[in-house]
Amino acid sequence: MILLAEFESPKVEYATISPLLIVVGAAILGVLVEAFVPRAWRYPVQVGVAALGLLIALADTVRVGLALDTLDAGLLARGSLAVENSMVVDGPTVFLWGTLLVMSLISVLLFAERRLEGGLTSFAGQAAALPGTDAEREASTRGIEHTEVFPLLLFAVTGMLLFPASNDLLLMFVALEVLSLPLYLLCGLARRRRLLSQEAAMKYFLLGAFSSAFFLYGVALIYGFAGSFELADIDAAVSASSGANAYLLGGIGLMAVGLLFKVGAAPFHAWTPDVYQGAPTAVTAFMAACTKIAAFGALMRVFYVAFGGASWDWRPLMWVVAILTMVVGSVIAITQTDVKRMLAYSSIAHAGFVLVGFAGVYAGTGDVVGVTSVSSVLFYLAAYGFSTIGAFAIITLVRDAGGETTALSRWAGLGREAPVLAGTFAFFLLAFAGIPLTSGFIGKWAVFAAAWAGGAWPLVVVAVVMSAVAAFFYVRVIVAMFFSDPVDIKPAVAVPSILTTGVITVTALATVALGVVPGPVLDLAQQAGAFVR
Amino acid sequence: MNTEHYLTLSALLFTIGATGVLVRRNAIVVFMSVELMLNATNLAFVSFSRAHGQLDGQVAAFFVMVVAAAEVVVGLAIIVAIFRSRRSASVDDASLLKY
Amino acid sequence: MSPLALSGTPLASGEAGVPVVPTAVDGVFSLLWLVVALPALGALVLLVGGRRTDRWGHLLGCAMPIGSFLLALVMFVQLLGRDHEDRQVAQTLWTWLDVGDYTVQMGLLFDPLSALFVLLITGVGSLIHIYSVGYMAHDDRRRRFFGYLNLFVTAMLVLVLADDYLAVFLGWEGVGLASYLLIGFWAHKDSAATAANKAFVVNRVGDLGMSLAVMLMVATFGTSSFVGVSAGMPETSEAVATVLGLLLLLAACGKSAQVPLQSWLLDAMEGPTPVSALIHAATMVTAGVYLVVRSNFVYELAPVAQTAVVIVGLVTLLVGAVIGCAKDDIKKALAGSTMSQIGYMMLAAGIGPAGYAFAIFHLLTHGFFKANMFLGAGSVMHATNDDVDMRHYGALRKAAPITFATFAFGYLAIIGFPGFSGFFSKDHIIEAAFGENWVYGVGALLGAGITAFYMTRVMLMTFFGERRWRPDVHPHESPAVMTTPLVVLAAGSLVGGVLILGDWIVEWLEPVVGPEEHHELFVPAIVLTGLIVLTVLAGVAVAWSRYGPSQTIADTAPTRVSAATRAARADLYGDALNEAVFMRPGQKLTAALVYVDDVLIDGTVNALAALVGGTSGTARRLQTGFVRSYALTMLGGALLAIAATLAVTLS
Amino acid sequence: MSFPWLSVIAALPLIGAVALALAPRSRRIAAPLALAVSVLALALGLVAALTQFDPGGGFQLTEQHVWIASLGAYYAMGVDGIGLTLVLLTLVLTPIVILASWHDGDEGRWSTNAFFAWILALEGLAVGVFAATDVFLFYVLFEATLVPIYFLIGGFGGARRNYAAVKFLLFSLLGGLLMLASVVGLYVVAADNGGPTYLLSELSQLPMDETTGRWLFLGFFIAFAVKAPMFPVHTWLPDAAQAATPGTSVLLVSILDKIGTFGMIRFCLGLFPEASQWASPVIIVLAVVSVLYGALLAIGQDDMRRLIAYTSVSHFGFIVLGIFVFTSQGGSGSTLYMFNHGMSTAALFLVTGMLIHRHGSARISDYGGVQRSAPVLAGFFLVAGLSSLSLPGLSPFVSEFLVLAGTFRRSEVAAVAAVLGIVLAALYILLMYKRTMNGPVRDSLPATRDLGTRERLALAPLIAVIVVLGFFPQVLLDVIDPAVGATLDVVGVEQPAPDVMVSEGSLP
Repeated sequence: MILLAEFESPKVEYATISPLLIVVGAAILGVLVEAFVPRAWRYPVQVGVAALGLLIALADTVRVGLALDTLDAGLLARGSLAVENSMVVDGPTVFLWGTLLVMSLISVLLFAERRLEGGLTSFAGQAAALPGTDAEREASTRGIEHTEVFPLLLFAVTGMLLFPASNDLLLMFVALEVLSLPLYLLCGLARRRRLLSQEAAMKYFLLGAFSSAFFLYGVALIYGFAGSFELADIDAAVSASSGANAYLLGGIGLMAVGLLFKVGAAPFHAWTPDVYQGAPTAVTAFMAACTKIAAFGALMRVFYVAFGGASWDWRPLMWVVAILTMVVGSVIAITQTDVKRMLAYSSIAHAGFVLVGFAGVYAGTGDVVGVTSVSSVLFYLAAYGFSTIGAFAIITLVRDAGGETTALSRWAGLGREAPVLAGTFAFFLLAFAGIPLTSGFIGKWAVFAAAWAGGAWPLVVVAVVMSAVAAFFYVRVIVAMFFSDPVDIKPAVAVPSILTTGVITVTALATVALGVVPGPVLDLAQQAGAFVR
Repeated sequence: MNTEHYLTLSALLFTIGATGVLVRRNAIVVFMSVELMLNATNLAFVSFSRAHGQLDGQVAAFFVMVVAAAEVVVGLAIIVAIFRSRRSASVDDASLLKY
Repeated sequence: MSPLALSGTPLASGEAGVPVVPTAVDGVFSLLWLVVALPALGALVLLVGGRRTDRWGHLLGCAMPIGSFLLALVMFVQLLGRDHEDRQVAQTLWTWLDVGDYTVQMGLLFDPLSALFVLLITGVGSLIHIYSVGYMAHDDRRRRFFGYLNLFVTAMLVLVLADDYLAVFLGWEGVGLASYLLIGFWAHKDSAATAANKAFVVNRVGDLGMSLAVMLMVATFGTSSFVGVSAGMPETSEAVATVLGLLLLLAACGKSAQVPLQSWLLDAMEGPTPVSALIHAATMVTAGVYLVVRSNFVYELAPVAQTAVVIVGLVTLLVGAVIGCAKDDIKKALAGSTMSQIGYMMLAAGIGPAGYAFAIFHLLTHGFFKANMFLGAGSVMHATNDDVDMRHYGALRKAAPITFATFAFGYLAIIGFPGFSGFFSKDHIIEAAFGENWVYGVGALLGAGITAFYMTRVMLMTFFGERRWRPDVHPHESPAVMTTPLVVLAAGSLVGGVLILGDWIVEWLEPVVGPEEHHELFVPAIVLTGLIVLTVLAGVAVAWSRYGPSQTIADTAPTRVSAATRAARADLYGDALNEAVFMRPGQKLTAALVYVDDVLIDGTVNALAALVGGTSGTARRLQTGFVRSYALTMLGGALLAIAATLAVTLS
Repeated sequence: MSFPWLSVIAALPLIGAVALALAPRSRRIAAPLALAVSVLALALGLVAALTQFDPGGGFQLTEQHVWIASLGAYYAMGVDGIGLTLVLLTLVLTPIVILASWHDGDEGRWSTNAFFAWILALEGLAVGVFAATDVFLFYVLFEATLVPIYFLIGGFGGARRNYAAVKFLLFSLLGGLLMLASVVGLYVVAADNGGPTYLLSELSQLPMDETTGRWLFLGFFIAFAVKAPMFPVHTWLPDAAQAATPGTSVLLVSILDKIGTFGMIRFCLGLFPEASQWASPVIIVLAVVSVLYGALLAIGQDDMRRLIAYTSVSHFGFIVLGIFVFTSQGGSGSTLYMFNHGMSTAALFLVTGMLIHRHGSARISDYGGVQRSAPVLAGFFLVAGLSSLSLPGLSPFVSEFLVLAGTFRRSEVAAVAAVLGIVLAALYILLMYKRTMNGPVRDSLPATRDLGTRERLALAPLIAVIVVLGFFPQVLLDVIDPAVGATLDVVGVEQPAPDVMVSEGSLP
């Protein structure tokens, strides 16, 4: 049936997908650097390559964004398909790319911080060396570092960029793996507490692979249903099919599992606390911000574009998941005693809030420019990304002899010890809690508005109650920092280099700016408009 | 034999794989079970490909194999590292992170 | 809409009371505000000025009411010179409130009724101020005492001069405050502090009536001014009138210590004696009578409320008298008597046009003779180191002759000894009562007899018989600054009756309360007068037989007495009733509510928080740390997700 | 006209707060600086009120700039009579609180600078809340006020301050988030009707179907009821008042809690007239219950600060009652009540605070006979107490009477029930006064130092305002009444007319 004679070389719109290629290129360059640059030079070169690559990609994204074609006016959709319809570069893609690249850039700075560990990064000097052995000690005294973390990060970013831009389920699967595999490794590379780090990596890996299998099986079922991997074709098939189709529904369910796993939604959240706690904090920050962004982008693209016609079939599921996620995240977080782990649960709760906006499935009413599900989720992700990186960055600074000290009890009295730091952390917490004049508030407002407009007001009510519950544990941390006296030893706050300081400053400023003058970013999110199918 | 049978087999293999993940303690075996799930998926791809009379599904199977191979690389690296430091490949031993 | 308004039909305007139609002030009347402002200034200076004013404070305190008195006297004379129709003048000072359709002017109304009150208040008030200079001479807080007294005079003047019920209420509660402060003047005594609180709180119960009455006026008429209400009354229903009347009666009961709100007055004797004389005898406690008389345009349309007033008056005059019989504390005996005499006034006021003038007449005479006797009692206490127990007195007539003589004038007046002021006023009330209903008459007559009994008892136990002085007591006459007011008041007690000559007071009050309606009696008035005198004599005789000079009076009150005596000593169980019905259940309720708030309401909140926390503590255990259990959760979730999707769609 | 009065008045304290936070930590600088800033703000406020405000002119001193276009949010400020009254309340009370709390910041967890900085921040935010004419802006500031007060309670309070601060915060947040749901709902309604807007003036014109309006109303109302606080969501207040410094309690009860009742008038009545009418029977019952319940509980307290807190529950019941009877007396009375209650409760909290500071105990049963050694303190205490029990001649009487009279015109039963509160008020105040100030001096109690000059200076203006407004309430009523009238026009309930019209001609 398919004749060789019909074969043409695929058309690749390099100009449109160039940001992605730049990041891949930088990643490959990083691998080469690892092979050819002398050890002493690797760190600066790798950091430079990564940062520069991301920066150029970011600039390029802006170019791509400005050049987006306007499609049929009514839908507010702009952009085009690329690479034989397997990718799509449209408004949401560009916004997500931009956000992801900014967050990655910030994360690179965190990755590159060397002052806290006495001139070394916070990644294991030699991952192969056993914890607590002479080999390990020797590695650290000789100043050996795994500068591979930078290319790994870049590869993960590549996957993240590709994930929400995939217009083809198979490509999406590949993207999923490309973003996941480097992360599994990064999780296991902590310099301190190696056992925990490795455990986190293993758990993440096993569960990630497990969920990928579900996702993949879902893809298979959808393929069976539609006979195509392309989202537009699937959409057409969904619209055309009358009545319920078990392949379709099963496929939707299984793909949902894979995607919801990545965003950390209950009941597929179990990995989140363990991995967030065990991974090196810089990696946690990167994951918490970027993975979530990419995964939500992909989730929206698949469900809105491919399954949009079947939304009444999956909405109840998403409602339940959203509620469950908010409840699990908020309630369990209350009794956490570890700051990092608490933030992990908080991230679950936030996933729930984003899901509220997602489950509203509100596309706007044509002529009125207002909040839609897409724009609200995009804004929320950007807002949350900044605050969460900032919060984790601060966690890297509270230390004792054994490295970071994340037990809440050890944070008591931090407000007196380091008022500015504690104040900033409190500010991030307030943003998480959604207090006005922080980005978290606008984000919450946006997703709630979208959900309500889409008729999901019961979700909004639950979300509101859960926000109040969630506020409790943020307040607990504030109480500990400001209103409690240190139990035994005072917490020490390490003085970081300009890198971490810069990260904290930038994220804090972004959190303020997005809270006080969210207009520009909201407008951007709104101009991102709808998905191109 | 029609597509249904292959799909049934595929579903069965997938279930076996999933069960394997749940019941086996050895990380390697758990990982193998995941691979089994992926292969079950491959079977489904190929079956659907045949049913639809397209090549896409078969191409997908190749993609999956490649990805699975990459996954093995990363997975084994992690598992080996853990085995070296813990002298155990049991997934239940690695349970410091909880609650 | 007010349900009250819907029931009943408007009354014909013919039966209405007298509308208030004042003219604007002119001439000397434009200084009306000064009458109130002077004592107000005094109070302000003395209370805010603090210790700086200690040296001359009492002088300023005396000067202010005297100034007011002189001003009022001039105005009174002016008013006398006017025609009947022009005898109501009003001065609007400023707009107190103007909200929506409701406006209250801060205005003063000077008419025959308020003129009499102003004179009484400033006149007797000034005398008592002067007396107090001596009485409080040894108290280091005398200046503050005068500040409070001035405050009282101010508030009382506002009460009687205001031309709007809400402004009356201002004075009404103002005198309540002054009363509170003065009863509790010796606040270091627990009993004084408690008595002050009790007075204020019981008065507040009465004030409920006043508040509600004003609200009803606002709802019904859109105004609470005398002018507006009196003009609107004929248009409204009897139901509104009755409710208004009853509410105002409640207010009057509180302030005038009428049953059922009588209980505070006896305790109020904890205050310094001049206070008892001024506030709790001569002026403040008669405010209820003022209110009823002032509101004649309400009561005239509310026969039910009028009857209620009469009954309250009747019951109180008997209750007060009975209590008076059983007290050994001279001030409490006098307080019982005050209740009783105000009962007479209420009775008269309740009778209507036939009694208004006599209520006021008795109020004035009572103001003289009761103030006289209280000050006399103060003088006695002064002589006996502040002992108030009459069983420790005896034979004081020689030790304190002026006190004795003046007290005797008061005594003769109150029992209604012919020729003395009380004779005339009480006689008219009893006569009016008989004219209304013989039951009222008999009650009033009986009261007169009992009054004669207990007053004679007081007189005899204090000034006659043997000396029963405590060892360290050396009775002496009080200084002139105290006896002079006594003399003046005694004179007033004697000659107060002149007000009735030629029915002067009846005519004088006509612009306010309308012409007197005279009821025909079943016997000629002279016969009735004779009957009254006989009853009084009987009372005196009984007292003489039991407490006369020949009788020995036990040093302590006998304990084996009849149930009636015990009841009278316990104030006819008024306090016990209050305690049983309000105080103890109230305390229990409060305690119960504190518990409810703590355990139920706050408890629910805390339980909710604990529940969430507990759930959290349990739920986090689900995160076992075993990767396989996580996988199981995921698988379960996946199955549920698929099942749910299928179920939702396929069902 | 174009001078942004309100923004400047709100910004001044905020700038002061930042300056204080940055200034070198010094006990000697902090308080005078804060006082100067707050007095300056007060002066500006008075100038604006006296020269720029016309009582009959609706919203004035307006400013309007687009803030977040896609949300329809504006930076819109403006006050009508109601808003102006509350802005003035804030401006008047803050310097007094600062003066009275001169040393209260010294014993806290943080520096004195922080204490006064938070106070100033609170002042600025509160002014903003009362002046906001955009729902979004209002909500933002409404929630933002939680932060300073939270740190004031938690950082400078007494024994159970952590518990109290967290409890306060969670109650407020829960209420606030419910309101957020309604704020979001408003957006949706607005967006469905021609584009998003949060401007009060435009929102009030929105067509809204009955069910939606009622649900949105509930979100707002519950938030305001928690804030006010009304029975049964009042339990945070006694704990907060008990733990906080007296100054903080004043800011909390006298200013912040007014946001609740202010919000009811401005937003519940202004935006949801139909729903307000629909809910009014239940709310009136709740209000009356609050009046009596708060009063009864006040009687049962031994801690003075808790007692005052419960009296406030009772007083807030009156305020809510007046708002939801929809009569001009009720509405104007309630608004005036907010001002008066602010003054009188401030006086009570401050004077009891001074007493408590002297002996370190807040328990009534630890005191007795204080008036012997501290007559001035006792005098201030008495006047403050009398104002709390609404003695005629003191300002709260006027407002309480107006509320009751307004209630009576709508519902006699509610008025009769609520009026019992005045007897209970006499009980709770006088029992407290008697047990602490009067009676024999307790042996265990050392002599009480009488009030110093600073303390007198702090209290005297309060008492003066209370007395003056008792006789000349029309000064404020002239400003309030037209605004309330306009609000009631929006609600559209017919004003009950007197049964008998007394002809104007017969009045003198």
